Amino acid sequence: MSAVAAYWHRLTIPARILLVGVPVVLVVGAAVTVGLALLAEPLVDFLGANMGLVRFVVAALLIIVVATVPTAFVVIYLELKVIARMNLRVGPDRVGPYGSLMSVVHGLKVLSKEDFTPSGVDVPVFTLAPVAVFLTTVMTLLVVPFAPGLYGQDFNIGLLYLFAVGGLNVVGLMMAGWASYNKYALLGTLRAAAQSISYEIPLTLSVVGVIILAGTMSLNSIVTQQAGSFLDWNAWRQPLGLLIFFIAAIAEANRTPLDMTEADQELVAGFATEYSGMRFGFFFFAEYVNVFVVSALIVVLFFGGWNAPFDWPWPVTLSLDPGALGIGLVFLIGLAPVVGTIVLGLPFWLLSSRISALQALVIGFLLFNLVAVAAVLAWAFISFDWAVGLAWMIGKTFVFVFVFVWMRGTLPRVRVDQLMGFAWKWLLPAALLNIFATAAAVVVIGK
Amino acid sequence: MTTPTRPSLDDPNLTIPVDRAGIFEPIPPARTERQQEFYALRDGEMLLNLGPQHPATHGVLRIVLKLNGEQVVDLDPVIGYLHRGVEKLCENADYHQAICYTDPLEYIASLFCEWSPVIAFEKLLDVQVPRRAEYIRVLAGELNRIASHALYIGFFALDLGGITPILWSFLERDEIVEMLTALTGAQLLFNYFRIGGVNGDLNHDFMSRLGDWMSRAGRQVEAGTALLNENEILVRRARGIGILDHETAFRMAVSGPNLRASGVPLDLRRAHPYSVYPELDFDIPTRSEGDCLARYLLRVDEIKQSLRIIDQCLHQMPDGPVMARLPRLVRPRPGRAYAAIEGPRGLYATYAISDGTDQPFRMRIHDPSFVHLQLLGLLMPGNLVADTMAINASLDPVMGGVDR
Amino acid sequence: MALRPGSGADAAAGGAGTTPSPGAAGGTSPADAPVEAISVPNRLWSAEQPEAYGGVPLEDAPTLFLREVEAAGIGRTNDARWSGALEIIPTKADLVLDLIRANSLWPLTSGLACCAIEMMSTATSRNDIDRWGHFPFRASPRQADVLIVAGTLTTKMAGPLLRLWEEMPEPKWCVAMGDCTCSGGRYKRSYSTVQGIDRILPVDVYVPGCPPRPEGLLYGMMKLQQLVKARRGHWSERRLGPTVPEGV
Amino acid sequence: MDRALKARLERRFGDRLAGPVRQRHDETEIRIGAGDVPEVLRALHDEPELGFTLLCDLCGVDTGTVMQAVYHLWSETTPDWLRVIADGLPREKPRVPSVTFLWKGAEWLEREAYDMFGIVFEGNRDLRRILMPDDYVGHPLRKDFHLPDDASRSPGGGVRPMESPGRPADAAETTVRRRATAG
Repeated sequence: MSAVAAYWHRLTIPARILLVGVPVVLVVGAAVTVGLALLAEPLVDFLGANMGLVRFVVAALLIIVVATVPTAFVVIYLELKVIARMNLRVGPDRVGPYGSLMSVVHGLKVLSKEDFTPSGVDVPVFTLAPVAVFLTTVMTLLVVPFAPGLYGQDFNIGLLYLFAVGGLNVVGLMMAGWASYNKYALLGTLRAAAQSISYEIPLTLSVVGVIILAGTMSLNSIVTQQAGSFLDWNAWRQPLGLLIFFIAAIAEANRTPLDMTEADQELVAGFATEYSGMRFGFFFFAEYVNVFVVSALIVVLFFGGWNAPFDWPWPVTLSLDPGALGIGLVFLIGLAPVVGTIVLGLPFWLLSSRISALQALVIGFLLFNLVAVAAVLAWAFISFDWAVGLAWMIGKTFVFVFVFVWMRGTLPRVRVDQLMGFAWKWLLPAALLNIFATAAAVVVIGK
Repeated sequence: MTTPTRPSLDDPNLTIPVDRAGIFEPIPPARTERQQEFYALRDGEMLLNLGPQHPATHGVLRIVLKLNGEQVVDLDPVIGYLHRGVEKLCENADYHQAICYTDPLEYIASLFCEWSPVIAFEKLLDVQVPRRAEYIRVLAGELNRIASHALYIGFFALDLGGITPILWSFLERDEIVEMLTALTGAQLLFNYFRIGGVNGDLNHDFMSRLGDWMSRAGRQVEAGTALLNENEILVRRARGIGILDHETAFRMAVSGPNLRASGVPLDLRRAHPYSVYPELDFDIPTRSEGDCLARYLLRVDEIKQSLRIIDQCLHQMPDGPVMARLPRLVRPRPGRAYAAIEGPRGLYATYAISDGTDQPFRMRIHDPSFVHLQLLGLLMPGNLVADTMAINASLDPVMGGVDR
Repeated sequence: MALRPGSGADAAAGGAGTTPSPGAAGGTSPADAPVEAISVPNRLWSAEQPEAYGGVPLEDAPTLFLREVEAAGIGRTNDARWSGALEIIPTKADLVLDLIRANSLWPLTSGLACCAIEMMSTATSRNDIDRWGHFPFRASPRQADVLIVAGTLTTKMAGPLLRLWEEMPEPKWCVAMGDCTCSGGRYKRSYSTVQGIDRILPVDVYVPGCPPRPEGLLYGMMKLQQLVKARRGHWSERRLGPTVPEGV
Repeated sequence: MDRALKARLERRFGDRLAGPVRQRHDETEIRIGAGDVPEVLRALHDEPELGFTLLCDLCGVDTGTVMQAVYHLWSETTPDWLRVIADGLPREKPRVPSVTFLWKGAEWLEREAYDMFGIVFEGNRDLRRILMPDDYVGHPLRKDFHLPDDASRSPGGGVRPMESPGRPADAAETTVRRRATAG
């Protein structure tokens, strides 16, 4: 045994990787080949049979890989700059144009820090907690409809799924705080538990009015029912519900003024006090993805989702049939870049004597790419409704993200007992009142 | 994977084989009955160690909280992490150098830490200070008081969770420090007051900066405090927390704004005038509630009064020299002198004993923050952890002055 | 209780002054140097003259300490370096990573004394250290990169400060701000101060001054950025005492 | 200086005063024995014609021959500071009754005087070191505690060995990390 260990320790990293990887690759490759040869037919049938499953898995992977981390970067950059402006500061302006890469740099730096577990922690729980927090935050994105046809999965119990998965978030916080072997983390996590349990109830009850009006829990159909002008949005039919949902959502996202869990001035960093490096990065991202999710939910439930605020004439159906060009299409594809490059680069070469022909060509090529991309996007925006809806959805969502950041820059933090008292004494009765009023209205006036 | 054994930090026989750093320091053997009663933990109580490096303890203060849930049962402040031995150093320096040792004590209002030793030495030397020097001292001192109170407002809001007011108040403070830098030539630790006067007369840069700052200072104060005074969250958090009545305040030897916030109009500028303050017209704002909100609002009122004093100083500024005639090396006659002034935090006092040599035989520096820090043990028990930050910020201790 | 204003029975109050003696006054006339001395424009940062800050540009500066260490092989622990032809990968990775680290250095909120006020002033609106990405000030040492020791370090505080340094994850840097942390400063003679924190910590950048102006701290942090870019991935070879390469 | 105050003090504590009542500028100074501290200060604090309600300062003094505990009081009945000196404490084992029964706030001031001078205030229920570490030996402000003329040659270079993991001389062998865990 010791000989093997010694031999193993003498190896370099690539040698270890090869030593482990090659047999695995051989075995797995052979197994996969045989399996495909045998199971290809029924597998394809199975996947075709339940397309929803495929769609779910693909959407999950896409969201985790594509959507969350860039969204977090954008939100972090927004927070850095907006709060800096509110503080009469400039904010990051060295990294990237207007410091736009600062959040990326922060994130990558956090991921590249040393990541160690302090002595005395409960190691498995300590390791799993960030994953739990991050995944629960990410999974809530699956049912959020971003545009017509652009959603992970259209459950008929989408809202229930959302609250259930979102409620799991606090489990991750509990794990983190309890395993950290740190009293600040313990206080922070107990605060998180109490706060989350108290605010889940008004959060859920405030939506019941919307469910009564919509008659369904599928977020997609809730959005489609708010189509038309902005007068059809639920915000006008459920003002009280909107208010309650907004306040409870702040608490759910752990944002100022209700950020009890990581109250910097009281508990050093709350549940994340003992976390460093990549694990802290998970919490870091999860917080901001959470902000985005909550804002998207507010938009979906009360502000018409991807519906335009007024009667939107598009998508217009452009009769663009590339196939009609026939062989001309080939010439177009072949000639358009050349011609565009020359045409766009020519003025520079003619007007400025300091620009050589080669530079002019480079400039022209870049400009042509910009023009081409812009043209494609414009075409998509005009002729595809999902592009329109996505644009509106993202726009509305970031309005609310800005509101969250705004409140963080403005308001101090409430005390924990005031927080609880507010949840139980005001939000809960108000939510119940909202439900009764809505039900009565539905009964009296009818839908 | 096996989890390591987790020793309890509250175990009195727990010894950790690392250097005796503050945080995991094993509980020391009780030396006094107070310590015995503090470290005897009942069921459901735990010790929480704030500091010595905590964002809410201003500087290197360490507070051992005894918590029951989130409620503070008892606490034991541990200070001395910034003890620089100033008094011993002053006894080994001559009288001019001693001032240079004392002014980093209150690094937020350092002029006041030069003022009281200077007055004490002048009493030892029987030296008459020119009137212009006195007016310049009052002018610079009140400017420094405004800077200190501006920082207080910012830190108070910061410890309650608001991040913007601290930056706004730092703007004001930076402007004041810039103009005092133009006057004194030093940044933050202006070593400006000298025995028998001040170091250098008013210059044009200072006067021009002061002029255009005074033209909008009032509006700046209003704008800066409007964000907090009308803020329901802050008012609800600060009202009724840490109430200090005036009998207790006298028993605790409290002075300065914390005493006036309890309804006692005791201001040494009136109660024991020490400079040209008898010739100046200003009010002594008091508040009767004695809670955190009162202490905060009182500072805001004092800023306005200081603006009045600065205005009068600029109008009544006499001509003449700014330094008395003194030798470079002063040897006062043997004797004892005590001088106390009203600083932004309370009573700064210096007690100097001269034995006829050029070095003070004994120099005692009394700082209000040191006394006010005892109030933590009086006001915090029964409150939540979040309130301890509010109380600590409202008492406005400066650890440099506490530890000296 | 009502207090009447007392009569100014005070030797220090009022009285006609005598003529000033410049010797005792410390000799500053109203229009004197300090005002100009403060407003000296800082032209050290024009990129076309890197020798303005003393020495050749950093790329071809002989960073003696680290190269010697590498040549001598001391401190070369088996930190699972890539070897052979694959050496290129971590080297380039370090290049990129150090560019990233240099641009996002989160300081620890570790104000000890007077200099802490100037450190906060560096982070606030007038001179905004957030522009370089040295923000936010983390409250927990687990998430901080730079330990800015601002203020006098006393012997009682030395242990806790060392523990803070130990709690910070690698790669980490230490900036000594102020005379007291560089050498003991004006309290060097005292019985309770540590004379220079490089007796207990490896210091990367010294920022002298009592206290240094916020611009001074900004300059020091820029130097730290250069340092991070100049010494790539050699965190484990650091020693007590000054470890700044010659070029910096 | 307030002559009336001097008359009042001599009338009130005629026999307790150890020495004449001295007055200079705006200060009035009386010296009493250590045993008289509680009664005298209680009288100064309670009696309305004296009414010294505010304790401005409490400190110790080492004159080289004896120890003194000095109290500075303020009253609104007089424009003077009153300085009460508990005189003649022996330099080994100086003992003074505590005044925390009058001013609770004197507790830390007495702790500091104990820390700096070793004066034991009897009746102070929390009398331990406050500024220096618990395991510190010696009282820095006593006259027999000399500062080294050159701090770089002071014992440990001014750093107590427990808290300095290494001096630059021998620091070249090991890194900080190893030092700190070795303690």
